[in-house]
Amino acid sequence: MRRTRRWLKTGITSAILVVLLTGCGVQVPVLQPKGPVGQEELKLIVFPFILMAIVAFIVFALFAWIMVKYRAKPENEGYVPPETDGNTLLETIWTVIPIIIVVAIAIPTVIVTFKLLKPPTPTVAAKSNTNPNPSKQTVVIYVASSEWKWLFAYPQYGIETVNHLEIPVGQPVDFQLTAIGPMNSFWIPALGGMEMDMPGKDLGLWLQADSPGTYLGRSAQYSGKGFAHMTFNVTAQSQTDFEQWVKQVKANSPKLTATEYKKLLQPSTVGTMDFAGFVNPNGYNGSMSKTGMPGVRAGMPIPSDIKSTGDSSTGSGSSSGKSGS
Amino acid sequence: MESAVNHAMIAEHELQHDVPLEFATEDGSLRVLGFWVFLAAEVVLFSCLFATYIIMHGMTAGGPTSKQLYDVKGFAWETFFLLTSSFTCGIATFEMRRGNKKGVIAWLLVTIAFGLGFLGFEIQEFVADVHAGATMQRSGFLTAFFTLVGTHGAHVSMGILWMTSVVIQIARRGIDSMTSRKMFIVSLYWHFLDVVWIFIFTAVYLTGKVI
Amino acid sequence: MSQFMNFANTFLMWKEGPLIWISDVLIGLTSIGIIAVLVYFKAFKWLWKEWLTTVDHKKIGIMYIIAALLMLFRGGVDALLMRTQLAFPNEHFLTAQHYDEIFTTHGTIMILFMAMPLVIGLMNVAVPLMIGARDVAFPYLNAISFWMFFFGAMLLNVSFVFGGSPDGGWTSYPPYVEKMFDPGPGENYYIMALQIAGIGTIATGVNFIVTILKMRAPGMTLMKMPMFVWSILITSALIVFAFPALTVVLAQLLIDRIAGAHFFSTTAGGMPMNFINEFWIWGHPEVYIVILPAFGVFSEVVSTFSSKRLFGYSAMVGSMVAITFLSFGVWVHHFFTMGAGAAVNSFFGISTMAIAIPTGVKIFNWLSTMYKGRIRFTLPMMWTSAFIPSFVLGGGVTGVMLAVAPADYQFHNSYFLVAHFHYTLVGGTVFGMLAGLYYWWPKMFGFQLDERRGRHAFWWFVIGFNVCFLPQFLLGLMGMTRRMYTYPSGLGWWIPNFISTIGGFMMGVGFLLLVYQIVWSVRHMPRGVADDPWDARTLEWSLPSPAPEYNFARTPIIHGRDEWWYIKRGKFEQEFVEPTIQPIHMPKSSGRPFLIGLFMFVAGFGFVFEWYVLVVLGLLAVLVLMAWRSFEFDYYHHIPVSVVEKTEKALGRL
Amino acid sequence: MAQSSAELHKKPSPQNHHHETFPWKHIVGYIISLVLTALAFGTALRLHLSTTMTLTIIVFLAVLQMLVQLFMFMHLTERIHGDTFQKIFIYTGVFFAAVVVVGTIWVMTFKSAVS
Repeated sequence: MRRTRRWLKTGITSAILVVLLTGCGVQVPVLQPKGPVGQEELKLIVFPFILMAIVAFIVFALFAWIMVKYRAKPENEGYVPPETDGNTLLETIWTVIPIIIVVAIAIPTVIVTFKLLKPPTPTVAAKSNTNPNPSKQTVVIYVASSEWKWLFAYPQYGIETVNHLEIPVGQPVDFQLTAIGPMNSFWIPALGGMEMDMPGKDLGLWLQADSPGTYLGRSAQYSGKGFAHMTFNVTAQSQTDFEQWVKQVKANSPKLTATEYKKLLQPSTVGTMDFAGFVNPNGYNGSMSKTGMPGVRAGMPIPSDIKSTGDSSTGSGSSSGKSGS
Repeated sequence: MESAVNHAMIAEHELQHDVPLEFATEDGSLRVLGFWVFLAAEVVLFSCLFATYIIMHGMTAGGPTSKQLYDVKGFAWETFFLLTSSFTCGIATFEMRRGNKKGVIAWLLVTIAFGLGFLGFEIQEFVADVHAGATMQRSGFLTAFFTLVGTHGAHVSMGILWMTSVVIQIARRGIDSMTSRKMFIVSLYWHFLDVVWIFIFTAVYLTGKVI
Repeated sequence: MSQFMNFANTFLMWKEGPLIWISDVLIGLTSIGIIAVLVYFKAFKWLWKEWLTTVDHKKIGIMYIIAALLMLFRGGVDALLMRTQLAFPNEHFLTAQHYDEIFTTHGTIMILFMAMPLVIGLMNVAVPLMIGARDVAFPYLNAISFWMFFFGAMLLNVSFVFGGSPDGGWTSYPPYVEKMFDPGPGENYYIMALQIAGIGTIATGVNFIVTILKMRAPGMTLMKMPMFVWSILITSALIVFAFPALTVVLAQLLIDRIAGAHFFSTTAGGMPMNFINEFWIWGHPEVYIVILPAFGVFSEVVSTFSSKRLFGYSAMVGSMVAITFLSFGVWVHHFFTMGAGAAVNSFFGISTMAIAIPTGVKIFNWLSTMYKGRIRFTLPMMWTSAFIPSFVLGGGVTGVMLAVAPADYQFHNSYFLVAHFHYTLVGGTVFGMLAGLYYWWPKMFGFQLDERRGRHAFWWFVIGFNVCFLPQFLLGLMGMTRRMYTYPSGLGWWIPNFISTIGGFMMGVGFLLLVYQIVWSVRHMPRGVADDPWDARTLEWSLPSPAPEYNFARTPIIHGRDEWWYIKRGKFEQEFVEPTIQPIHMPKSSGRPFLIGLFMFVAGFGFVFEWYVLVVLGLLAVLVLMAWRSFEFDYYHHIPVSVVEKTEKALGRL
Repeated sequence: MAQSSAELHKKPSPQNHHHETFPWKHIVGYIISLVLTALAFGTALRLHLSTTMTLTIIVFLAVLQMLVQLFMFMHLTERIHGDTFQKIFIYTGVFFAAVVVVGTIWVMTFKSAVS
């Protein structure tokens, strides 16, 4: 009886899952990756899952069978179980088989771990006529998290955005991650796995979108009150549309001033913004990066007044994080 | 086997007569083993501090580097004092096993004196560093340096207090199964601190002078 | 008046709203209630003499378990508050700040102040009885460990209504928890509470290693020890080798915060990543510290209730030793996404998968023990059988999936991870410790817990557990990360979250039914039942329930594994070291361990608010108490033969 | 006590006899450690070998000196009530300490994953 309830329970739960997955058009971005990195990782999710599910199935079946067959019943009242110390053959078998499984999983793990360090193969050839420079086939984006927003800079194009990203379809994007303030984790589940971004460290992450669309990105590392609001949309579009967008930003958006930049580093949540480059101010070391936001690239130069405001903002009165965008 | 009867508690009648007095009662042997296990924990504790120091060695943030900061004469004297104190502490244990109460007390006092000398040099070094602007707040490297060496220094201070208490107890009670056990354990602690210092002068001071 | 309002707002947090006000009132009422009950029953003296000053391992174990169950309640309330907040999208039941504090205290309390004391409580109760000892090696130190744990836990709990709780997550990663970003006293509370309890835990580790290695009854060689004792030996070793890393990393964080130093700061060369590194050097073995004792309990329970010898004893021991060593080589899998490089990730990924091998061996050995047995589904066995599928799913399937570094980039910090570790920690540790609690309950108290009511609690809890955490795997794959205080609608996250919340409340009902079962059993179950109600196999069941103060009137001589089973079956003869009862040496009770805990609390409180007068006073008092002990030579007493004989007669043993 | 009664009553090993009249072992140990220390100082401060070479030598000397303390001063190998469990814990502790130090250096000196 109890066993039936257990199986009933499992059955119902998995039925719900299946309905959820397929029925209501629910998005499960990790299982429906839109780029080569995510696809590579999906393979490494599915393959161990299948192997381990087989093992789990065997264990569950054995377990259920033993529980039913050998449970104490009035009929077997006088039954005296045999005393067995062990069985070398059996024990060797269930040591060796897991070793084989582990080796089977370890090999692709190592291969993919190293592979993800390299850019994925572009699926759309860069148009040589618009982009004669081969280095432009790879889009470099500097990413910096600050309390509680994402700052993006396109050094090749001289533009900056806040809380939203535009990328060309079919081309590897080289994300260079850093943080101003607490660390966060840069995650676009539909495109691939995350990487932490930390103050004073430059970490890289290759991602690529193979089909146009808008994907949700967020921070996966808790960093304070406004952390849940650290989301951004990634719009993948064709090369032409992307360059069109760049031109538009350059033409229509304001330049990022030092005052504005300082304001961005304060703990707060903001909406999306675009900037057509950076006004090199006196107070900042402009040589740090000609194209990216100062500080974003190097991560470090937090103006001293940021520290003090950082202090007061977490005090009891302020609730900037909650008011949210 | 009588020890199995009255474990954890000591009783003179369960003394084993052919082993050193500090292991002779079950209570004593439990405590000595327990202290060894504690030392194993201390090994890991110091290893974390060492690991932190090693990776932060280069994080000087424009402040003084180890080459500029470390004074050979100072840490050479510290090393000599602590090594010698470890030796005299060993002699104290030797005298204890011979049952020589006066010898134990005398050698322990010598050990304490050397320990105080070590501390004196160390405090002098720290004060000089701070006067030179090399404070804990200056850089990650200095934070790690002061924490590692300071933790060792705190252990030495604790050891001196503890050893003093043992000297008083031996003076009052003489050498019996309990005081000898306490003496043996404090000597283990003292030798252990010397082992830690060996790695400090190697991995911190000498290495700091090389790189 | 304005000064008072200032104090009330800064420290008593009167601005924070009804949650705090209710807590204030509840804490006040509870304290008044406890004092009133004590006064009414004139129980102060009894409490002090019998409990607060005791050095008896059985009583200390019971106090650990009571404290752990209280903390389970506190952590559970935290969990339900969180689940309520997440039941619907865009909810504003809790503010972000409160939610952050609640998930921090939930995690900290559940791991360090619920799982740990439950484990340590059970080992206190059972280990000396199982090896034929009269107490642990250092009973006085044992009491100090308990009071350090207890006051550490109290320090964390005080934070909620005095100054504010920590809000950095139970992992407390800098630089967020540096003073620059998180200036409140909450984080100091976290540091000091864990530090005090952690030092007590190291002492427990040392204590049990020595107890098990040196105080076994004659004849019980290492390979004749019950499997639970083996698991505790290994756990204690892990404690001794892992907890110092926690001590160091907390001290470093404290130095950063109160001295403005630069271990983990973002300026002047600090390395925040090193905190994560060191934290998990402790943190990963900690996972095994709480799971291995559960493995030990399962081994005892499976063997007892199948009426069959444990299958593959030496393989079980070997796999635990292997886990010990492996567990020190896998810590990086908690931060694969920190970019430590492909070589590092590959190495630690493979070492993590390798842990599945010894763990698998254990699962198969349990199944083989049950095979051809006669399995009695009592409460301990039911919890064990709930454990096996949960752990295969949590530790086995998803554990291996998470060990695959590239896949982990997609799982890390998502609800997939949350579901995974709840499957191992609830499905492993909590189920295991509950199985152990039911198993040894008659030995602790001399009466059994009501089976029927226990079954209700079991089903509510286990079904609720699966309903709560299965949908979270899906949520993780949908992109939901842990520690989000709210989520927008339109992502399809609502239904799984809502189901999960329902499951959470079912677990809550299960817990209440468990409490009801205990209360009901205390009032109605017959006392003085059989000393060996389960027809069990190990030495503790040869004793009266509950065991007398000195445990064994005469020290037994051990002939083999499952000693008591074979004595009952007539294969071994019961033998004792002493032909007749002798006077028994026992440690004296002492109030100093309690005071040491109390003054550590005072010093910890001083550190929290940087009131150094308190720090100095507290630490000096601790030093004086330690010196006092050092000059004490007369810390044992004899129980005379007449008293032992009288007690034994009353128990029907003579 | 964990042993059979026969083992319990076994005579302690010869190393437990301490009726020597002069602490030769300690004096030899002290001289060795002074010499090793001097060698380490000399290597690091006078010899000007390559950095790797210097570090290897002085760490090796430090390990030797640790062994001197453990075996000549600390009586690591003495039987305590019949067994020497302390050795297991010290060796394991040293092993884990090495794991912590080497592992931390390896993990923390990472470069940017993508160049």
